[in-house]
Amino acid sequence: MNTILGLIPVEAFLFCWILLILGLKISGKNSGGLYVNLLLLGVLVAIGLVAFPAPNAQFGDLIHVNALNRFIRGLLYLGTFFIVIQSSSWLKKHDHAAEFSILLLVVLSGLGLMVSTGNLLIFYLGLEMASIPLAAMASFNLTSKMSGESGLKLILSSAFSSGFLLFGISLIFGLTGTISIAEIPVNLANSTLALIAMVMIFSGFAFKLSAVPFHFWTADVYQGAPMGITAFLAIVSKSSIAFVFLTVLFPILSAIQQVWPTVLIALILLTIFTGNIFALRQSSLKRFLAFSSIAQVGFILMGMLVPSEKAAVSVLYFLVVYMFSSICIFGVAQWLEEQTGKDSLSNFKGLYKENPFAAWSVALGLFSLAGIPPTAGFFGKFFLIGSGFQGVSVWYVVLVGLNMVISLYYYLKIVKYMFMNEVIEELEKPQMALPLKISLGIGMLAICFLGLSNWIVNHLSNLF
Amino acid sequence: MFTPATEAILIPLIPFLLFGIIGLAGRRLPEIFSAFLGIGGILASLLFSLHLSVSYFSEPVQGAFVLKEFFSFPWLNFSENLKISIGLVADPISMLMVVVICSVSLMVQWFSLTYMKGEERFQMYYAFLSLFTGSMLGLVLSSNIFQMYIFWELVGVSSFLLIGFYFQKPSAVAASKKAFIVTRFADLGFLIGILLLSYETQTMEFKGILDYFKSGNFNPEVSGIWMSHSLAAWALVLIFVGAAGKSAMFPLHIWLPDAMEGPTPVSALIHAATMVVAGVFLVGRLFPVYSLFEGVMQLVTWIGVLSSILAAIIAISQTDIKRVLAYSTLSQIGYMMFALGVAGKAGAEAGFTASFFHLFTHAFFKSLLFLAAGAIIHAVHSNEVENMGGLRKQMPIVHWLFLIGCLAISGVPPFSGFFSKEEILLNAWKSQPLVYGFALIGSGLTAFYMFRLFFLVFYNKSHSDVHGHESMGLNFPMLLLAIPAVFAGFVPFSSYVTSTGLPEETHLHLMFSIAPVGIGLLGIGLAYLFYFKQNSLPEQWASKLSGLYKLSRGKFYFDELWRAVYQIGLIRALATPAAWIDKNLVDGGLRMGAEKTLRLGDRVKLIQNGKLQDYVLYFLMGILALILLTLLMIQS
Amino acid sequence: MNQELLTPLLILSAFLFFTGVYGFVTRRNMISMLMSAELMLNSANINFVAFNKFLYPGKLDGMFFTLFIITIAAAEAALAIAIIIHVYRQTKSIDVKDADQLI
Amino acid sequence: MSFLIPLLIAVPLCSAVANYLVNANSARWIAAISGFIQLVLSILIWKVYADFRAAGETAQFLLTAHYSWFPLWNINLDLGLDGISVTMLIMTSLVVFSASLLSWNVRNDAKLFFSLLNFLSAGAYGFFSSLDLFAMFFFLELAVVPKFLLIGIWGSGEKIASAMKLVLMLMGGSALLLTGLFVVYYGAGGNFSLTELASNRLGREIQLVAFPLLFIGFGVFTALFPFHTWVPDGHSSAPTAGSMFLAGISMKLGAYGCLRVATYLLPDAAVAYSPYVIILSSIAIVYGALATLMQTDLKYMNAYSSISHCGFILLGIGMQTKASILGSVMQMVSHGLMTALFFGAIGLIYQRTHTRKMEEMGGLLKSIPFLSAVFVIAGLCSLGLPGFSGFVSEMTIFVGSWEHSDAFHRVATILAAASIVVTAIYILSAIGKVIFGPIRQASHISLEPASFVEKLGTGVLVVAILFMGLVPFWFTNLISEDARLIMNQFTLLMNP
Repeated sequence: MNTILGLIPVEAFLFCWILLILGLKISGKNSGGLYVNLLLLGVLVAIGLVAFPAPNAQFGDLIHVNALNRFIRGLLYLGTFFIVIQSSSWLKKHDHAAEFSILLLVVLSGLGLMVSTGNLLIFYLGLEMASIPLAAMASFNLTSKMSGESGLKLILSSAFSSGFLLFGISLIFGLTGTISIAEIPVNLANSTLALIAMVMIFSGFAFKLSAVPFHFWTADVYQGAPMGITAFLAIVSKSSIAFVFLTVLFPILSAIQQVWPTVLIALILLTIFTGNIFALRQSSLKRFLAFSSIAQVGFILMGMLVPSEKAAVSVLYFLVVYMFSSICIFGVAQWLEEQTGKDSLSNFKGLYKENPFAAWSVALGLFSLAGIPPTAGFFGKFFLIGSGFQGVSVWYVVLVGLNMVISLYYYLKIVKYMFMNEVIEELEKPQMALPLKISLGIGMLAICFLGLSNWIVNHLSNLF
Repeated sequence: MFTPATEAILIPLIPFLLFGIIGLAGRRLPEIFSAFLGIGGILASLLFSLHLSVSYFSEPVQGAFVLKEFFSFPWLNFSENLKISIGLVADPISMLMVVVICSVSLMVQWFSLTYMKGEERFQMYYAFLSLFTGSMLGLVLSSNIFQMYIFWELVGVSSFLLIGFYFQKPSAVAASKKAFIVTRFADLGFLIGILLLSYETQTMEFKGILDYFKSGNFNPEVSGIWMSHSLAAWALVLIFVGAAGKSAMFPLHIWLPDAMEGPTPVSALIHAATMVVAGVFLVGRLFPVYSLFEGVMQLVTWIGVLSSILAAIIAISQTDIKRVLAYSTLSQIGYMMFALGVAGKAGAEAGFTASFFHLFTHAFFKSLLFLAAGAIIHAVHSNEVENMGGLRKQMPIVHWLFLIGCLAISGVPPFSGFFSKEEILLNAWKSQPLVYGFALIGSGLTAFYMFRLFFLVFYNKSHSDVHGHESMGLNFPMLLLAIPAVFAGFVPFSSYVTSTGLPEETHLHLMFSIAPVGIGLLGIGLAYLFYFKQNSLPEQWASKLSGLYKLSRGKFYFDELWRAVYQIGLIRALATPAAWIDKNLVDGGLRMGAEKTLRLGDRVKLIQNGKLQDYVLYFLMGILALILLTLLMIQS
Repeated sequence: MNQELLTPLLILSAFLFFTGVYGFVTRRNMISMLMSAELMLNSANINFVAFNKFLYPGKLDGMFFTLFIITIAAAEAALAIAIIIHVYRQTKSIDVKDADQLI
Repeated sequence: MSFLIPLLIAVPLCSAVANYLVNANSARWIAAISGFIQLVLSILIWKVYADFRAAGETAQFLLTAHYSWFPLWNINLDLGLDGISVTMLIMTSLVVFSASLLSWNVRNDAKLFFSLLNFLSAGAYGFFSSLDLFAMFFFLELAVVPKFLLIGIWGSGEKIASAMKLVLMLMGGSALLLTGLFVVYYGAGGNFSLTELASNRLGREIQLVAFPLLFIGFGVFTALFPFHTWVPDGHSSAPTAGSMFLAGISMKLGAYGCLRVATYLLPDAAVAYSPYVIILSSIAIVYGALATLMQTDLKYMNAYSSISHCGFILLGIGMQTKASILGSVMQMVSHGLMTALFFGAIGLIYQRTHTRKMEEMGGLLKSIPFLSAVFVIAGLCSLGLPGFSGFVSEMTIFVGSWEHSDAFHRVATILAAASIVVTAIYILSAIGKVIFGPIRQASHISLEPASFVEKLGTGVLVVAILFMGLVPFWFTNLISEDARLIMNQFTLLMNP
């Protein structure tokens, strides 16, 4: 069944599902709960389809389906599933839950295409399929000025960065005559033009990944968008780009491999440092998460310094860890935001006294992001730094390490808020809904045991 | 029944065990029971030590008394050949010391039974006394210089605990602190000396050290030269610093007078008879090594002379009965010290014997004097001679006992002090007449201030308001001590204790004795004139010699000097800057770094101003920078 | 094929691209900014077509890419305009400088 | 017997979980029992170890356990013990046992408190028994963040600022450590195994890069000058058990790392850098002692004195003779026990007097004789009195340092020795002010006497200190062979 549909059953299923929801909407069903459940079911089926063992296959050089990108897809869908659970109470109340579900499913199929691409065209297609609906979702709080502005900034700046990306791709095409990722490195000669093209492509990636100095949209968009979308942007969207960076951009960039690590380490340091410094003094919770996620991107990029199996495994492993850690934090953050109506770090104050479970969830997530054992984040960061180590001078790595100190400061500040400060205003409902609790519980377990037990790393290293 | 080795072990072990038992039981033990435990234990130690020394002195090896090791086991291995072994040895001086320590300690504990009655921490007092006695016995029996250092520190700490026994009295606390810190400072010298010496000899055993130098292996060129003296010489100097600290030689003597804040029986035991002579013992133990170094011996001599003279001058003007005795102790130890120093010269080797002879007699008469002073203080409830006077009537027995002590220390024949001091002076004369001159003056001063004290306390003006009384509990131990204070001089000392270990004949030079005894009597006479009856002579002479009087009264301002060294040298010049640097530079730098980072965080927030087009400009700049950077790197 | 036409076309596309960039950075009007972004995308289109036509005439990759870009750009424009209208409803302004609530 | 070490690590971990799940009162019982089990286990481990040695076992590490962890990275969980680690385990379990008992009165979420405490001890056991650099680093880091919570929640004074400072500085050290570990890892062609790294010596160039990173990284933990400023604030803000753990165990983690990783694996660099190590540690010793003189708060005093005492450990390591290394291992144990006892005594006194300022106390010997005696014993041990552990370890370091006959080493030794005089001054001043003298506050006349649990908690440490001080050969016999193996690395260097 070597047809494109056979290759992408998930996309096919999602498409049908979109039609189903659309049909229901048109037929006038307007219950938010129904659509949320349908959405969850759809994502769950998608996860099942991805997890179902299938042989590797490819459709020309357009689409590859292999264990690796099935894994990343599963991860993306799983993340989405958690995020939807966590924002379901928000979504149920929203008038346009059906539209939201459709958009989200489109994004998922776009991301799925993007990560299984073998060709720059499909990559671009998937990328835009994912990012255009996201802009709409970012402005989904229809009454909020901020939400609108957030969508605006996302769509305009992403159009701008797409311009660079496409121009770069077009130059590459001109130089090599191919847009197949496998063939480009073979045909690409070293020239100034190639270099400019690659920098342009890179900037497109860096924009999506929010690496400094292409990161400016991140904080604004994160802050304005609904919390669920922020989480999606920070977790799913970022992970998929990081994965594509690894599989698409890396081979292309091999042409400038001798200078690449040095350039990238400068960018990494800039990214981590900027993310950390900006995160230090934020009072808005989402902006804070935005900058801290920027700093995390710096660490992910450490895995891109030297191409090796270890590096690839490290990046993937970190993505898994990063997803679970973020889910633990975002879930509670969203829960708090709904109750207090404020997007402020002080939401966390005294949380441990009100709901220890939530406090531990956030604390473990933060420890994991900060790289503190025994959380999985420790292992993730260790492997990332280790895999990037050989490419650059020792002192850069020391600087990266010292930045972990700065980041620990602001993570611990939140831990302090939760454990050592008094409650400012009491929550109306200090108890959580069960699904949310389960999602946080799974996240916490994952954080605790993904590093201590080695199966996921072993599994990942078998994928290559 | 007991082998000598078991006896030797038991001698220090019994007090140590008793310390553990009494200390742990604490108040649960009835007072009287703990006292009897302590006394019984020390009595056992005394019997063992008497038996041990008798058996030691009755079995000379080839006619000589040699260093005999009972046992030794490795306690702490530093490296293949350098280790601390815990062991016990016997030689003439350690046998001598063991007997002295046990007997004085027995008397003191007995005395304390009455003296300390009703004290709140009575049991702890006995525990500490046992600890001290055990440590002191361990010190003198040590087979290893490092082991000696261990016990050296232990006697220091037990002295600290006992001086500060009245812990609620701030002066006592200060005094105990001072005593420990000053001796600790001196012990630093001792420690470094040990390190230097053991590096040279590659052993820490006394036997090994003595053999090393005896065998002529020593070569100053190999040992290393620093400031034109060999390192071995420096090691001995440093060890002497430790000895001087413990024995309160100038200028490290300042702790001893203050140490009188402790209970008086403690002063009698620790600060008169035993611990303070540990320095003399240490130099004596290493005497064969010291005698190889002429310069070091000169140092020992002159420090001794200086101490004996200065302390005597200070003692003249003091009004606290215990302080007078303390300075006199200082002065007498000075005698012992320079006696050792002069013994380095050929012909004057008997100085060694003299020194230990004096140590022996001094232990008895000085502890007698202290206990008597204790009895007086017990009756008068004051240390100041101002509040005494005319006590002869109330305390007749103490009066006679005190007189015996004074006569002994003044060197009046036939009391014990006469014989020992005589021999010191004789050897000083043989070695260095100048030393002899000073010693003679010192002996006159001694007689003067002791009888000054005697007259001021028992004669002079009388205080009718003092209801002095005597008790047998206090007097009996003193009476027992008075016996050796009178008769110890007749012991044929030189047939047992000599620098070579070979017994020698004792010669008494009657002609030579005329000068010292004469000057002693002169001192007594002067004291009689000045102080027997209340008169204005002391004031007159004090104003005539006002300069010297002030110096003496002010104890040559050594306390002030040390306080200045401590305050300016340590606190102001070192500690304050260190604390300041730590707070403001090291920690301050860190804090500033953290603060600057936070400030930076505040400032950069403004870069993100919400203007989309500015963001895009940064984007463009980023691309440009990347292109330039990559190009430049490829070019180069 | 006439290779000489390639260079002018590339110059044109570069010109378009930088015009787009310039417009995007300087125009206050959100619609104009969107149009500038479209210019950038179109300059890439020109490149693709020109390269395909003159350098790799045997292939269709560039052509297809162009088609996709056009489609996506249309979708993008549609959504962007929708969002702009949405913003306009709330702030009564389509000046990009007024959209700076998020700081 | 290889299950013993994993068991020792697992006991506190299980207890940590159990503590958190039960109520506060059961939590303290669980903690105390778990502390006791740990103590028994560690002594059992020593017994088994000694039996193996007595049976002529010559392998460097015994009781080894091996678990594959991340094969891709060649990372394994290798556990094993030599004499040095055995002593460290015993020291740790003693301190943990005592700390759990002395925290009997912790209020305010006692279950979390004991849970964190057990978590910390699991980290320490793991660190001391790891034979893989990654595992070591893992366990080391494991014991960092719980400290933040311990100090921040149950501390006193400027607790949050202190906790933050402590954790951030330790994390800074870890950052250097991390880099250093990777230098070693890649230098050895991808290997973290301690034993393999020791037998295949790294190249000199690599060693020269790795040593400062590793030594400073571990050094931060053990208050290497000038990275010591977390010590005073952290120790004095921490709750009693926290201070005991921090000063007693946590600082030893760094010292052990300096010895086992930096010095043992990188002997060439250790020789090359030894002057710097000696200079820094001498500064720490003297400067720490001098700064202590000016402290008025008891906890600050002991914290600064810890800087000075830990300087001795690093000095011993820097001197690189067998005796000095022996001495520094002994000092690790001795300082661990002694400073824990000191902090314990201070904490118990503070509980009763509600002040730690020396000038506000006085005459406590009258009102709380037992605790005062413990305080005096800890003080006397700190100033190096014979009979206590501090003396033997310091003297061994001095004797070891003295084996170098050049002026530089001699001056450093003399400076270090001089500091013990300063130590005597501040310890005795503190005793004089706090324990002796008249009672200064009416409320201090009658204070609650020490409870049985408190007596047991302090008594255990007192006995241990005395044991080590009186029977040091027990120690030297246990570890001298291991010190010799470490020294072998240097002798190989001299005769290539």
